[in-house]
Amino acid sequence: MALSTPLQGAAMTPRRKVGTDRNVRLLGVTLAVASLFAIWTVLSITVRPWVPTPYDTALAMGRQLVSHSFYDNLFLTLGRVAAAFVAASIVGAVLGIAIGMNRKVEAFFQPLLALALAVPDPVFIIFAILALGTGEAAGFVALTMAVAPFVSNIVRSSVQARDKGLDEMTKIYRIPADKAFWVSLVPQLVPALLTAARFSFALSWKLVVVVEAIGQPDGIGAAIFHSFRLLRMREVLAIAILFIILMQLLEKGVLGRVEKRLLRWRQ
Amino acid sequence: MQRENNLIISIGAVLMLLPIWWIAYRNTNFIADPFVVAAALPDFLMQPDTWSNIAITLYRVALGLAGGVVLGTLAALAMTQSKLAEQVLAIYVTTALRTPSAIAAIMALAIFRGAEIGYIVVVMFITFPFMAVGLRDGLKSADKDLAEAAQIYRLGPLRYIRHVLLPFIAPFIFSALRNAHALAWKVIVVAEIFGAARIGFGAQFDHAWEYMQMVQVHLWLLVFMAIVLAVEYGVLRVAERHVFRWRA
Amino acid sequence: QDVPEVRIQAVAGSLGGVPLMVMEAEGLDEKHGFAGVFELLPSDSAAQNFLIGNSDIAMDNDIIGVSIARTEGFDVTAFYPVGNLYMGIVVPGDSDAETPEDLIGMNVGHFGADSGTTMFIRSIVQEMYGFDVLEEYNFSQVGPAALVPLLESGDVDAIFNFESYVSEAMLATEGRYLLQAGSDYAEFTGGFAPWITNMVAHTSWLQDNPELAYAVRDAYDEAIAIMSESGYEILREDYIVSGLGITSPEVLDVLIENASTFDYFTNEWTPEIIEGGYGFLEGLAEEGLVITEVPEGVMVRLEDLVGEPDA
Amino acid sequence: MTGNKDTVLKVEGLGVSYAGNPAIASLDFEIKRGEFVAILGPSGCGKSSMLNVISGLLPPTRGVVEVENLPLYDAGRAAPKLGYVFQAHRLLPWRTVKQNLELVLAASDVPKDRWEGNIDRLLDILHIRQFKDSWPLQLSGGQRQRVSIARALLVDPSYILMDEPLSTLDEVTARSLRQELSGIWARTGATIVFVTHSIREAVYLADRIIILTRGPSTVFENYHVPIARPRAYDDPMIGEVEADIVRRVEGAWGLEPVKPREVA
Amino acid sequence: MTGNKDTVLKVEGLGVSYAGNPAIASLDFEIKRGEFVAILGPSGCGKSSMLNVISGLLPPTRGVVEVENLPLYDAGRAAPKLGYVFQAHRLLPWRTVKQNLELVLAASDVPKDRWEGNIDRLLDILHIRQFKDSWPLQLSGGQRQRVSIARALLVDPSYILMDEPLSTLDEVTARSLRQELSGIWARTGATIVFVTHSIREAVYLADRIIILTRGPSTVFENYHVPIARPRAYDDPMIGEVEADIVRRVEGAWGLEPVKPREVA
Ligand SMILES: Nc1ncnc2c1ncn2[C@@H]1O[C@H](COP(=O)(O)OP(=O)(O)OP(=O)(O)O)[C@@H](O)[C@H]1O
Ligand SMILES: Nc1ncnc2c1ncn2[C@@H]1O[C@H](COP(=O)(O)OP(=O)(O)OP(=O)(O)O)[C@@H](O)[C@H]1O
Ligand SMILES: O=C([O-])O
Ligand SMILES: [Mg+2]
Ligand SMILES: [Mg+2]
Repeated sequence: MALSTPLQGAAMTPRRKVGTDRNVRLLGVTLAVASLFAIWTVLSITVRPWVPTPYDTALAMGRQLVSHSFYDNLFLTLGRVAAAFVAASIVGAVLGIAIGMNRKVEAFFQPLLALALAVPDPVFIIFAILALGTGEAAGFVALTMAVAPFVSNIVRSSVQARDKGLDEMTKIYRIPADKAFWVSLVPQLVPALLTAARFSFALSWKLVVVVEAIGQPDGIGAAIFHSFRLLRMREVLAIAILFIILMQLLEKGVLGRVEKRLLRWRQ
Repeated sequence: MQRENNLIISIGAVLMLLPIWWIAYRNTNFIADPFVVAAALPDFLMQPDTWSNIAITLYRVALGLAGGVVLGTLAALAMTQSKLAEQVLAIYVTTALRTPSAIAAIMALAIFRGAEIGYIVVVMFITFPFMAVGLRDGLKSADKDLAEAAQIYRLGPLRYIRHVLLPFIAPFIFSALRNAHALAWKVIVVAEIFGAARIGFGAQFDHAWEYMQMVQVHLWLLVFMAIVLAVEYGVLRVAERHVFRWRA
Repeated sequence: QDVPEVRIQAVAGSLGGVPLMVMEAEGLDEKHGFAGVFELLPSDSAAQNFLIGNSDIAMDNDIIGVSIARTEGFDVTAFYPVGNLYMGIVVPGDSDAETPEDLIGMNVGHFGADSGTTMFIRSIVQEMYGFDVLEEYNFSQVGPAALVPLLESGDVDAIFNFESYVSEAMLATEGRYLLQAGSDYAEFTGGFAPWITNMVAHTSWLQDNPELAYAVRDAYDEAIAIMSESGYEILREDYIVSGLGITSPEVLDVLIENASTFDYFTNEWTPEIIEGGYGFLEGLAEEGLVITEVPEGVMVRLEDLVGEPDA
Repeated sequence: MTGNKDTVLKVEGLGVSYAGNPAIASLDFEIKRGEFVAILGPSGCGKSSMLNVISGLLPPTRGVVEVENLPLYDAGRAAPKLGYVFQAHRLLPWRTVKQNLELVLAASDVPKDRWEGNIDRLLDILHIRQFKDSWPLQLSGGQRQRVSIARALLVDPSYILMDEPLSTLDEVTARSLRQELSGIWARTGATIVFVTHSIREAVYLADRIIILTRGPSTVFENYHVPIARPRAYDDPMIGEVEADIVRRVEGAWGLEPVKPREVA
Repeated sequence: MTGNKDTVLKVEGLGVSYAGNPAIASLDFEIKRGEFVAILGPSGCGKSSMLNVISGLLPPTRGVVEVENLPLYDAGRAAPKLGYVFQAHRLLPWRTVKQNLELVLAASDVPKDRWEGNIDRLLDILHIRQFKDSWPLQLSGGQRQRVSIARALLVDPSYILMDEPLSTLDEVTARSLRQELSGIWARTGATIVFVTHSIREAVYLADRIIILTRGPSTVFENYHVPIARPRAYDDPMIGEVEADIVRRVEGAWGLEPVKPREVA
């Protein structure tokens, strides 16, 4: 009975040896980088001068790496992204759980969340600046308000898909609600929480660029926008690429590790 | 009964915004008088221009989002089926995920010389990685038991995807879709603003903003919110209720 | 008919768009043998719209921006002047500040360090007073229109802006120019002041359409003549009031007064003027604040580029 | 309300419907403190629904359920301690066997220094001590079920509800567990409601068997098991009683005849 | 390899380990075409693991499994048709009973005009016709299990693997289904591998009972059931054979004695 279903869901893919894994990873990265590079080169020829050449961009990256202001901006922006990411993740997760658990809470917040999602980012940011001034607070509040609804959407879906049998079990064994929350509900939400964290991280960064472009004179986003206004597309790309690489390393390092640990029980 | 109660709560939540709006109007410079905005609304809605601008943006969002959803779904499937595809696509997804919307908008406009397709491509480009990430994470949590059952009964890949996998990851699909939809609207506004669109919601909004015509700004925001609410309640919720009716 | 089309853009709410409005209203395009497609675009996107090739001529580009674009490989050039420096630093009437130095350490609103307005004011202040506003002022950044209420509410002590927002701000705060970029700088240099906006086009478009370039230039000359002959009273026309987004007749009064006082439009395009422009740019390049070199071809006379017009 | 001190669970006119479809028509019975009651009924007649009502998970559609002379949902009283072996095991897949058990201990009043000992003793009884640190996904069906039994017994419950707890176990293991369960019941005096499909098991374990009709169910018979304790599983007496009950239920549950047919 | 045309399933030296821990030590047996084989073994001895190997879901750690004289994972041949009643039902909760069944029909070669008839006939046999349009979450444990049986029988399988299919059913329903299963087997000539904990059930249904040892398991005995067909469930012969097997397995599976203890 040689049964073969070509598509079996990730859970069924047999584990490969570590060595093969590494080779595949290397091949994959090489393929991706090479193809991106090819696309980039073609664009840099056809869409000149909007798309800079890889060579010019590499030089610009070098210049950025040895400039002081790059690191100053980097830390500023990382701080803003981190603050917004944490705040939006927490606010969004709490809201998402409350909405997912209770129909009335859902009825109240869902239209408000939909509206919050609908507000164009520049509007959020401008109103925050008008209300709170151009200090750090405005950016932080705008980012949190803009990102949290995304997180709560993801978490809500997962809460509603939870195994209600486990809810009943914790009720029978009189596990206190707070404990049941951590041992029964949260583990079920782990995949969604990880997705939400990825979303939150990515959106925080995208928005911080807009915030810094509109309302902050400093940071990576402001630097990118400033370069853009001066039409220095190679600088735009250089700064963006450096920051993207750094963010990626951060996400892989932190989220990747957390994920492995939290999903041990699935083997 | 339950449902009607919830509807009342929902409407109450939205109505609650009106006094907040009024207080904000009294205390800030930029918020327009809700009564003035309300008075201007009928005329605004009577103008054919209003609707043609909405229509063009709707069109851009719809096509771009559809493209993003298809692309993101394909990417997610490929990523869970092949280690190599996962590695390659992960880098593409990351690149798209981290590209600031405004930069993407300007680049697309430059590449497509301001053609209509440029706006659609931007929406697609910005929404696809979010779809891909959401679905990939959902697929990763796919139920092994059900996959085995599908294998035994030789459902084949298409039936397996359609009847086992997709329903299983439906919660992920819905949250990804909901978010991609919201994102699409945000991005189109950025794209229309930075891309110097002549028509479309973003163009009108930016124009009103440029002239500090705050009543217009508010009217456009209201229209915008109405559309997004209509999609949430007219499409997403209805579909969700249908898809999850088995939860009893 | 077969009248060739020319797409001309200006920044919405900026004075650079007024000649366009006059051309359109008075039918000057038809008169000079082209069909104008006149567009007023938001400041966020006007520049890239032009650079992408979505319009043939931009009325609101300054020579610093043209230098930057040329350095980066965009073959665009300023072929005619438009606006004088109808901008500056505005403070409310009750402000204690007398010179830009008095604003050091205070809150000042502008709409971007990369905007022509800020760049010009910055370099002029640097030259006249010897300090860098970006370092010394405490800047808040919002769009040009939003700056007015910001000044009115006292959130900022001064703003960098251009007309007609300058007039709006003056009216709203009984304010005054702390620095009028054009006249104050001219006084400082003993005559020369750069102008703020130009007609800019891609060199290739000019070479392909020399007669259209001349035609637009002529239409512009006629438009500003009409304005100045009217003592700028023409600004009271409805189409201009709405095109500029002016909210009250009082703003209009201020604007007209400012226009007559500072003579907002120009069409002097002599080799000497161009020379002066290059001199100004070179000064900037030496300071290295916004540009480090001055590329060739930032400014051209059509006569030099495409030859004298056909008779 | 009855003042009978001995009646700890009283069910009167209990009806359960799902979205208007009746699952339980009307049940009436009483259970005394320390009684071991088995529930027998055809598949789908409402046994699990009944346990869910008694445990407070499911609000009844009609009727009265009193626990210790108070209505089921009396908010004022401390809920009596309850162990429930669900028909599906309901273990937390992200906690090892030990962690699953510790979780309910933490919520009980068993002092911490007795946890390890209690867990080990029960895992021994259930013959799954070696899986103490396994994840539920690594266990066989019967092993999972036994962890679920351990969880129910661990919290010193005064009421134990069991929904076919031994159905997935082999005969030898099941026999051993039946015996242990008898012993635990005798020692602790817990009141046990035990749903099973094995009539012999019911006869061996219970004081009384409540036999239900097909769904929507009513009580078909309150069958007092006339056998003294201690009992032996192979005692011919048990076989006789079993045969007697089989006869009764065959009449009561009798399947509608199915026409002769071909199945592919 | 054996050329014996009658042997359709051959297991040689089969071993299964999970992360290095042996679950099945070594199994050897053959099954002939059309044979009805029951598997008896203590909980956790590796029965479900064995079915998973035979069905191709689980690659064996060691040993050879041949189906119709070809190695299990021979990609070249068309896989023989298989029905599998899993220990847990594995229905798709988002499809009604009917839709769950239609899904496997759609993947089979049964012509569409026969679907409805086949579904209805099977649901009748299993006494769950009235739940045709219910969602799995609306069914009782035994009802779900019966849907899972219907799914396995629906696709005209030439092999049927069943993992304790009747364990959650009441005696009356179970009897009826055993009889039906016997009939289906006789009519279709399918080869059936049937895991059960009920020794009487095994004796009633099977030609041969493969009795496994405690895990990591080996084959303890190949027990040929010496009773002619048709058989009656209450036949004293069956009781005798059952008693015989009980004696054997008690010896073979004998539980390690558990010391006397207090359980709170
Ligand atoms: N995925 C797994 N990972 C690790 N160990 C496993 C896994 N699945 C099963 N086992 C172990 O393998 C052994 C055999 O399990 P299996 O499910 O085959 O038993 P079984 O005979 O079907 O038992 P039961 O009658 O209780 O269903 C058990 O000891 C079990 O703990
Ligand atoms: N959530 C539900 N929604 C609708 N109907 C339900 C639901 N749960 C159970 N039912 C129906 O109620 C009846 C009783 O179900 P219940 O699970 O109580 O039966 P049971 O006696 O435990 O059966 P089994 O022995 O098969 O476990 C069944 O006909 C079932 O289909
Ligand atoms: O709109 C975004 O900035 O993504
Ligand atoms: Mg049940
Ligand atoms: Mg098993």
